[in-house]
Amino acid sequence: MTNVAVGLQGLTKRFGRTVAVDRVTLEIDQGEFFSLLGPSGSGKTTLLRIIAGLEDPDEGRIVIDGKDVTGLPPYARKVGMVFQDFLLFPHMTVGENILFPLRMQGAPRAERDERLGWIVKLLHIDGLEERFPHQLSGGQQQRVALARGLISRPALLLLDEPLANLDRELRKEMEVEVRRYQRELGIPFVYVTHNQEEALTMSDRIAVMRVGRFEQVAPKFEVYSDPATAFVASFVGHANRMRGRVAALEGGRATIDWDGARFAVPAPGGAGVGAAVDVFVKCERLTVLPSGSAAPAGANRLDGVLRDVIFKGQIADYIVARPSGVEIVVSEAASLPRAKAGDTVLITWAPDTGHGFPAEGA
Amino acid sequence: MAAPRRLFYRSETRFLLLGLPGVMFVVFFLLFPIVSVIVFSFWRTESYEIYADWNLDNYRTVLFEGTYLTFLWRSIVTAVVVTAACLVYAWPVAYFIAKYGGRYRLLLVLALAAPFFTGAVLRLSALQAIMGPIGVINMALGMFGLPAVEFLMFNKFASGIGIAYLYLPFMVTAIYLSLLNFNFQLLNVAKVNGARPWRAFLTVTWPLNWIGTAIGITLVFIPCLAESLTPTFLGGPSGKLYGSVLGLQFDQTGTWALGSAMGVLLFAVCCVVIAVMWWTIDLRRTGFTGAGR
Amino acid sequence: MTTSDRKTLLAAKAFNRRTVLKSGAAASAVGFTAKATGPFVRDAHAAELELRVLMWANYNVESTVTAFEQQHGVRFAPTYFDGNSEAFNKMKAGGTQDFDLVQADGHWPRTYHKQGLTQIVDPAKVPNLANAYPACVPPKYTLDQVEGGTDWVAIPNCWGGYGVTINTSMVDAADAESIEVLYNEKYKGHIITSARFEENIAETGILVADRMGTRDAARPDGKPFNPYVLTDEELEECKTWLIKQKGLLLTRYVEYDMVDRLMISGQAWMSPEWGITFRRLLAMHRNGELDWQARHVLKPTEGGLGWIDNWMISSGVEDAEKREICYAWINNFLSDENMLKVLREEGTSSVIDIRKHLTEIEIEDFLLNETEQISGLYMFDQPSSPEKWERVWSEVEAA
Amino acid sequence: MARRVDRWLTPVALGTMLGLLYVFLFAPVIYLVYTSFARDTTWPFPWNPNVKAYLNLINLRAYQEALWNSLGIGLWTALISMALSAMGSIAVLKYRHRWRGWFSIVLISPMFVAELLIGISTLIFNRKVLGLPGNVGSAVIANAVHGMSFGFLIMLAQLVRYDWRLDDAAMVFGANPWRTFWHVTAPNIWPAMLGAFVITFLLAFNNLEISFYNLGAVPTLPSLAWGSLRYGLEAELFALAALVNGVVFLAFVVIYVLMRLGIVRFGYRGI
Repeated sequence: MTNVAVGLQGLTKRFGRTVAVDRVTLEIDQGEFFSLLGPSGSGKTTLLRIIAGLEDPDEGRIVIDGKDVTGLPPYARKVGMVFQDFLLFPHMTVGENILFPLRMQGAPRAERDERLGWIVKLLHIDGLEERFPHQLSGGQQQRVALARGLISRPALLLLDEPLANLDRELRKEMEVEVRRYQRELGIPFVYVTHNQEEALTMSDRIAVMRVGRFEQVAPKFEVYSDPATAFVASFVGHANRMRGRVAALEGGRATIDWDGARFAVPAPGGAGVGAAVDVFVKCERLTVLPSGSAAPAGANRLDGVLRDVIFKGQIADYIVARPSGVEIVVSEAASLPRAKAGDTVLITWAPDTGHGFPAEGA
Repeated sequence: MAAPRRLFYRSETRFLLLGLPGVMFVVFFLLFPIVSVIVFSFWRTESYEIYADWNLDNYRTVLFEGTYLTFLWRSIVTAVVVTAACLVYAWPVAYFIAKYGGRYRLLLVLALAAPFFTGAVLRLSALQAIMGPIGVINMALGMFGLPAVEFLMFNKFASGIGIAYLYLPFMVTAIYLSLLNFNFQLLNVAKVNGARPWRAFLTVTWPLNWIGTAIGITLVFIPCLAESLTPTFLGGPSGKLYGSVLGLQFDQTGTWALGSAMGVLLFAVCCVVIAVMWWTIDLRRTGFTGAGR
Repeated sequence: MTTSDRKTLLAAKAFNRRTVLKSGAAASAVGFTAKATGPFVRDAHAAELELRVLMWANYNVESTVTAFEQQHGVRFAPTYFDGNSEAFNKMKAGGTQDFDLVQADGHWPRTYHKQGLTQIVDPAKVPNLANAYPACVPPKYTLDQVEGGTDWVAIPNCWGGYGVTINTSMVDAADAESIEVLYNEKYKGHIITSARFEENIAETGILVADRMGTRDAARPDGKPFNPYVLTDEELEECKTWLIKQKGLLLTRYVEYDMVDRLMISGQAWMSPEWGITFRRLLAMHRNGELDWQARHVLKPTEGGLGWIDNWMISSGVEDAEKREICYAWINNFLSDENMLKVLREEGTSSVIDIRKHLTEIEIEDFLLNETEQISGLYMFDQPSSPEKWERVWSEVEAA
Repeated sequence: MARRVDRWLTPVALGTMLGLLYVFLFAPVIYLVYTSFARDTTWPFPWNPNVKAYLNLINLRAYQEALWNSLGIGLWTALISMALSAMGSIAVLKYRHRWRGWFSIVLISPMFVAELLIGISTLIFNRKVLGLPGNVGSAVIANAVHGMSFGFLIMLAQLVRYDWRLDDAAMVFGANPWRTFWHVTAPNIWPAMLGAFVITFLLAFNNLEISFYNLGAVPTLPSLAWGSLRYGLEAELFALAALVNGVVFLAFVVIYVLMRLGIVRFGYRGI
């Protein structure tokens, strides 16, 4: 058999006139941690609900473990799911909640007990079985929801922004743990989030969604460092967007006119000389130097005045204002301890680290 | 393109499977019979015999002769007053049960329903024996040499008490069920943000439980409008309500056509009441969690 | 065994117990339903004959019914009603299929028969009728026969009046003789009447016709005066009287308990009624429980209302065997033993002369030496125009 | 200080209101029970206890039959009404369907029709159109139509705040629609279902007007009471009512003891 755990083919879902999911085709591998990343309203939750069987697609097919499940109801699909607000059954104890999927499958008692013992240990929630959900903390509820999703070792686990309601510290901790469980169990996860950090931390691959469509589907590093579209470039990571015009095209490089200055980027596809382009440069790819310093050969250079330094510990954000007032943010190791607001500075970066795209709506 | 989902799993199918039995039940066992009443309302009765002469006389009588509108008006006023009284009393009671009832709250609510195990005729008769001129109350007052309370005897006030007696538990139940799923923490949120208890109640508790309250109002108001038994026992010579006179048409005078017209009018008034209630409900502001919010 | 293992087991047990409780509750609910519906199931398959009767509740004497059931192997299934028009409406709406026997009084049996709701009955099949007071059967009393004919439509069983019971310590003896006492300002707040429209209008009709002088004049229908057949002018006048009376009334009663309570307590001083409260007041006075004497004016100077109750056989009875059982029931009902029970337990006088079994006091209380008075009373009837009467009554109630 | 007073004053004041309501609601019932032991039901003073009515009751078949008939009508009506109103309210609240509004209106509409009219129109329809005689079945159906609208509204009152995504969760974890209802929906909405059951049972159990027209020759408790009004309510009726109340009271005591001992919780999950 193939290594494909989930196959989506041309899935489309409309609500009235709006198209929530637009011809989505995708394959997710066994053991893969796959994230659907996008702003709210991009259709990622709808897509997840379609996979779970909670919504009917208008068009397209869903294959799970080599079996076409498009016409099957949710309860025949053998998937697990972790919901955004956890949706623990309020009338059941933690133990009953976790055992629910096994009970529905009619697993024998011995197996249930064994699995429950296993999962509560795995998720560090042993001792809570007799409590009711409302007696648990947010983190505990999260773990119970995960336990419920995992206990039956589903062919696929769907997670709908499960960490959105947790506080920052807990979220960081859970991000690591969720990733660990996924590795240990080898079950494919489809993880929906609007939080790029979550997606980048946990995923193997990421699909960036926008108004029902995939903008880019790629391993997370690629999505980060080599965005396929302007939307991906702006949504993943922190980048400076510079809208300018192509002044010249030469040897796979374009020279861009921007804000009274010129710099080079890899030539954007489909943009001729004179075309408007959006250039994205990740903040951490930029370097800020004292004015008059020597830049590396071939590097782009921009002048400016340091307006503010936001110290974050390991790194600092340097906010540099151009003469026109446009600001550029540079994230860098806190290497200019003596720099202060008002100093004139020089920003440099390697031309290849920028990404140019024909400007939208220009 | 898409593999057609098996019919049974479609939400459309399920909606119909769940909803249609009730709707068909109403159509078969209420709508069809009611059509006969509507037809009768355009016919004529004479000496307990009904004749199929199509005419509008019944409606002319009911709507323009004033007599029947007097009863209708009396019923509406009674219903408004009784419903308002029930509302004012039921809210604190339901609130108490939902919030402080603890593990016994179900028992507390069921206890409100317990008197209903005794028929209305018997209870009204007993109520009359308690409130009447020689009832328990007045006899007790007499023992202490106090004058009898006249307002409890055979008048509209007494019949209002009787009607409230019959329907108040409906209101409490509806509000209680609404409060059962109400998150009382929200009140603390309001209070933390500077709302005094009353303010918190008016801006948070009340609007979030308005559907339950509106249902309670409906459950009391509509039966009140049609009430016939209570005024007969407690209302005295001038307390007859629309429902009593409606009953008279069918039970005693055999004037079915006129009675049918009265019934149709009552139905129309109820529809207006429901329309008004419906209009006050803004689903988005009531914490509605159903689909399509 | 670790702690968490034990907890796991506990959780599993909790599941267990809950499931057991749930299914137990479901099972007992089913059992209870089955039990509650048991009687219907049994009824549906019952082979025994059922005698279905639409009747006044007070004629259901349990011991008589039990004996009759055992003797004839039938089941007696009664349904009760409150007033003539109520029963008539029920029969008219298809009740002939639901009932074998039905009761009515006064002129009503004729109406039932005219409408095809009841069938001709044969008095010869009711031997106990031979004992009846002459005043209650033809030729003296003819309302049980078809109008102008000799076929019987009903068999009489009990009789009574609708006189006015008076508290003699409060009401002047002179006032008490007239129906007008019920409209007398002097007794404001101490008068009660029945809630039923027919008797109220008919009684007022007697008074009104007397005052207008139309009672003894030629009637439009050429028949003798009947308070249930009033002219429009008389009805209009009735309305005026009734509206005036409203201000004087304490209340209208639907239940007899109310009459008893109000009369005994002295709150009400007079009430038109069947004589039941009157007999009770008499007994209480005799036992020293009441310090005043009650009086029942059966026939006021203007005239009074009276009734003879009858058994009728529904036109739905087509089966000869069923018909025989109907006759057997009627005859059994008119037996001395049963009539004695009806009189003593339910307080109603019979049309059968059972004075030989009674004490002097009972004969006096039940006015049994005055049965000839019945002939002088206006019998209960159906209003000549229910529509007009309804309008009058509604306008009175609305005023 | 003022705050502390406030904290106990509110529950005490509200609790007093509840207490007074119980007094008001139960006063006639207590009067009935008191009277059932009286030698004379219309004038039960002074207290002169006597159990004759109860002894009579054992022999009077009419009352026993009436009780069973009323119970049967009540139970069947409640079962039908509860099932239909639960289904209807779930359909209307859970599914986004273009007929939702219409279905709700239809399901509530029986409430707008006076009981008397339901009784009479059903009678006419059954007789003249369907040719059916009056019996328990037609009475149950006519009562159920009326009860359903009450049940529907009562269900709505609680269900508007039910989180239907819990049903989604159950389905994803392998529960078919029936098991979803049984294991997840019902345990969360049962107070409303019980409310609908109890109220429709009581409405039908005590119904006079609807049952009266559709029952034919089948006695029920309310029809017995109504029929005996003309000559005064009979002591046996009081006794029967007292017995029914005794059973109800006993049931309450049992529930209370069970809850006290923690054997049943009735959905209370302890805070």
